[in-house]
Amino acid sequence: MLKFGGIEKEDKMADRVGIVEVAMTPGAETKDYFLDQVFKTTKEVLDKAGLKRDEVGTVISASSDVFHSGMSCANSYYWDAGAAFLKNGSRQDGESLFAFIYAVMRILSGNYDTALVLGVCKGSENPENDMLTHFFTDPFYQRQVGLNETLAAAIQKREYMDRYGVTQEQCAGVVVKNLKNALRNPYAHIKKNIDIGDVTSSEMVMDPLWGIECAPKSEGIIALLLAKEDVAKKLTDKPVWFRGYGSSIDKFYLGDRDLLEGQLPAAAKRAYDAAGIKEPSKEIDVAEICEPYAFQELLWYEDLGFCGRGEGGTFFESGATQRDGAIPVNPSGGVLAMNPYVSRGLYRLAEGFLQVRGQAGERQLDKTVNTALAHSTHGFAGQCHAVAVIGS
Amino acid sequence: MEERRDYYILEDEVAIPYENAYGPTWTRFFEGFKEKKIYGSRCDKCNRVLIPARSYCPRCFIEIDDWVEVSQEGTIVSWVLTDYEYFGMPTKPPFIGALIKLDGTDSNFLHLVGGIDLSDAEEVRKTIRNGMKVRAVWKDERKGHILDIKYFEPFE
Amino acid sequence: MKKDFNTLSNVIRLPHKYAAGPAFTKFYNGLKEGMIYGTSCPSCKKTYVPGRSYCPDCLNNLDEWVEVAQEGEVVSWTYSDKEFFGMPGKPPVIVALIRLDGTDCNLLHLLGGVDMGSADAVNAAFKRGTRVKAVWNEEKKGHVLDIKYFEPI
Amino acid sequence: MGRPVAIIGSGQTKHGRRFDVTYPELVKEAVDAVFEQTGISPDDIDGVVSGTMPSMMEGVALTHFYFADVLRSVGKPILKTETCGSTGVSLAFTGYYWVTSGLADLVLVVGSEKMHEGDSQATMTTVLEPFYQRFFIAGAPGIFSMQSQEWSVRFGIPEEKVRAAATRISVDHHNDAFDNPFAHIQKKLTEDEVNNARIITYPVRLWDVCPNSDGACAMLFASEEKAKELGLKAAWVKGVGYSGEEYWFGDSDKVVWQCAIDAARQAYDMAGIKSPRKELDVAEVYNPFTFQELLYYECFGFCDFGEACDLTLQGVFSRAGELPCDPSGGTLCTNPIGATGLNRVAEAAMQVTGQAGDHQIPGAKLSLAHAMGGVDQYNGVMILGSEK
Repeated sequence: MLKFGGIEKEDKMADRVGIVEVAMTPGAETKDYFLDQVFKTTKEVLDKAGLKRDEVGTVISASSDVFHSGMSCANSYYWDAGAAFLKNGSRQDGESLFAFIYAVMRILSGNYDTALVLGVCKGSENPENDMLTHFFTDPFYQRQVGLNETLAAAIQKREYMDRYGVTQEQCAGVVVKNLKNALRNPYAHIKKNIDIGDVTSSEMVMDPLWGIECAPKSEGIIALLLAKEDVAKKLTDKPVWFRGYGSSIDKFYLGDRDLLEGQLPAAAKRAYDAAGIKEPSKEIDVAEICEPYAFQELLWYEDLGFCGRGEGGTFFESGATQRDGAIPVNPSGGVLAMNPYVSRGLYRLAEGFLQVRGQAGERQLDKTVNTALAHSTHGFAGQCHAVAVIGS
Repeated sequence: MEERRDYYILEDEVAIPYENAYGPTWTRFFEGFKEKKIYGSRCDKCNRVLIPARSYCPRCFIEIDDWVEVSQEGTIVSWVLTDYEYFGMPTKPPFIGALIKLDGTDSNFLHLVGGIDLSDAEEVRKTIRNGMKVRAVWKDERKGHILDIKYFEPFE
Repeated sequence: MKKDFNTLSNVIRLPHKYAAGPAFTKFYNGLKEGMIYGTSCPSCKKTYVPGRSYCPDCLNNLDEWVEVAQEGEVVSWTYSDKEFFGMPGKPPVIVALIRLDGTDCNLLHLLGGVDMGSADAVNAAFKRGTRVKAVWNEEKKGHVLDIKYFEPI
Repeated sequence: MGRPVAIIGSGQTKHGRRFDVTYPELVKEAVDAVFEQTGISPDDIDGVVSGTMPSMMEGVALTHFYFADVLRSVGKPILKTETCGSTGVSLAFTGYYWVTSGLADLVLVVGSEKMHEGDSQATMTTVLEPFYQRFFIAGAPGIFSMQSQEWSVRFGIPEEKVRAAATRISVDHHNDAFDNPFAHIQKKLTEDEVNNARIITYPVRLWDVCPNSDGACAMLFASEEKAKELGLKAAWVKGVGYSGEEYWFGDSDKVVWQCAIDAARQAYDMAGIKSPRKELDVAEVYNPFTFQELLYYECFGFCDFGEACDLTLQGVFSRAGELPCDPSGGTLCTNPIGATGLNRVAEAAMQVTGQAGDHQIPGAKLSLAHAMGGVDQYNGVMILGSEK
């Protein structure tokens, strides 16, 4: 027996990690003070699980200084609001699925029975996302040419349409689907009932990207509680199990990359291999994909193996990714409806979790959901991807 | 390693504007300042009075809504005289930053100690010491800002 | 970004001095002379522009500098007539990936020299593969934007 | 307990004002060094962990994008760990957990900072929120001065004695740094020079303070099977501990400093250490300020509270003493923040594998590495051993 933070532990590795509970804020701007929001969300997830603060094993958060209300060393600020007082914790920068997998590692190690995972991004306090993504650039070359995430996406979209004949209408269809799905989601930030014409007649922000095709800037503080198998079963009747994870990163300079042959297939393969998934389009019941730009959802279908290269547009038109399709994508409304930059990956995971649990409220799919995929991306034109597979 | 003077250096200054929400907690705390009141909050569980006032106890991890007006007098726990300046420094030196235990509270309040001549560091060190009693000196015009308290001034 | 609730303005100001190092210094010096420098990798035989100190594929240190062509083909672009933070100059602007002849990566730069009154006009002037050449500013300061833009040949 | 984890190599850059290279080129130096030293091919790496302090210090955000190529991470899984000043040790923890969990066998961990490209005090001002604390804390020296002042007054240590002990630490470490080829500041100092140096924030004087450094550190973490297969000298991770306190500086006691005490205790418990001063052979304590090093001796149980000055003056923590601390010169001589904690781990690993060169502590078998972050807010400790 070993002691960690005063808690006696068995001297053995965990074999399965379960997600026990989730709590999250809606995406819309609130006048709440940052730390109060973090506290309330963290407290909510612990209350749901019936866990006291001092029973939490470790706390792993995700946040990113530039997306953090003007505060550096982001996790200093919300350390105690996130239940981490005198706890062993850490933080991942940029991508909240990174925090998820790090928490999984800590439980698998056997050092902790439970882990709290936080994603923290109060978008309403930040300037426009692209002012911040501009600082992903090197100072000497790409910054001088004005590169930001939307600009990179616009260039990527033109290549996608040009190389594979993907149409503007297909891209617009993604906007329509996701914003409509969001109408059922109390946590979504932007929700609308619109048609393709509304999208195609709307304003271009960076040709060929419409403004409405770009994700908004949202608030999103989210907490998930993870536990090793036996503890998870004690804390909830319906744990959802971690099954696989993969990530991959591409080269830095935009011009050094093939923007249509990125790193998502590599990330997905790692997750599928770990989860034992051979035919993703048959075995995955719901996918929550990170599409900060609508057309990317189509490209990511291909990269995730839901359809062949260049077929994203026609696959979408088949209706397969609609709520009642064979593989519903973004029943939550996705990132187009809710984009707290850093925590958006955990929001995808949370939706997958709720769908598997059958607790997704009005947006619960009308079928049995055993396996869910959560994807997240950050960086120019999907420089970095992370994929997690969870299931009953 | 020596800097090579013949390599370029690109100089730049960035300014990124953020807007931070006060929310109910800071709003109420600073409303108090306008009326020359300092609020802390008492945790029902550990019974500590924490300052500044807040909505939760970091240790007991429960919500707090017991706001108490605290004393404007206290003792110096630790202090530092700062007389150097750096880019973007929000308070102009020289100044004394100090942890002050306000009477009846259980956490230290961070603020300025002033009301004395700060020009000679040796003299300041002879004057200011830990455990010294201090009290809040307010600005005449108060805007609901942390610096509505001008500083805490020693008294015996 | 004025909100309907009380907020505290929190403007972060930070000064920076970025070391360009030998590779960017050499590249910038080339621009001053009206030349675009790349570097070639002895193992993968690829030529990268801007010239750099290491190969992004092999991670070899590179010191084989070559002047590359000032002409190439348009790969992709975006047009914006709206102001955005960090934008080079005033709108409208066309930012593009351009494959310079003889190089093995795309250069991120600007397109111009055409009617930029609307996206339609711009999209009529450029296609994937449109041949373009560098147009230089009169005064060259050793900066990426010493090349004003690339225009159709 | 998870699988045993070994550190099988590390690479550091030369530190200083490195305006001879760009930031990614600096990182590449450390990464290349670790692959060269171990003979391992980057293709064999299962994943990469990258980290800096606040990325905006150097004006580039989410720096794992910028460094993707030089980290040899293209096409590989990546994690990005940042915990302010303790980033380095948190990076090492991430590498450790990735391997001990069984999700990877060989992980590259890289920390870096190019402090001369930004303004460290201006950046640290932004660690403080704008409602309250930002106005009162004058960068890192202000915080550490308050902490050491409160400590010496509370334990009634005469000012002269504290000064003498801090001076001893400064003179010794600046001397030690001559034996560390990667160190930034290598300077012969006399006691008088230290005692009479310019005051930064009293009692902190110029030679009590770490420099701003540009530098990077890369390290390889391997599973037991992988370490055996590669046949490299291994420093085994025996214990990890980390703890953090409230954000508000006035909420917790910074003298009997619970997060420092807890971090060490967690790591000692895991490593089975009961009497650290006797059992440890060398400690790489994170010492950005001389005074803080004294406080750490006490919080880490190297001695009782109030004893550190006397023992320091007796030479207990010197190179030839009972428990040598920072024979590398420590953070006091070299401080590229995001790499600093990882440098401590690298040095601790070099000591227990007999690879510390001129600053080797003969026969070192058990070592401690440490880093601190936030507004005196968190501490992390890692224990390394020559035996599994």
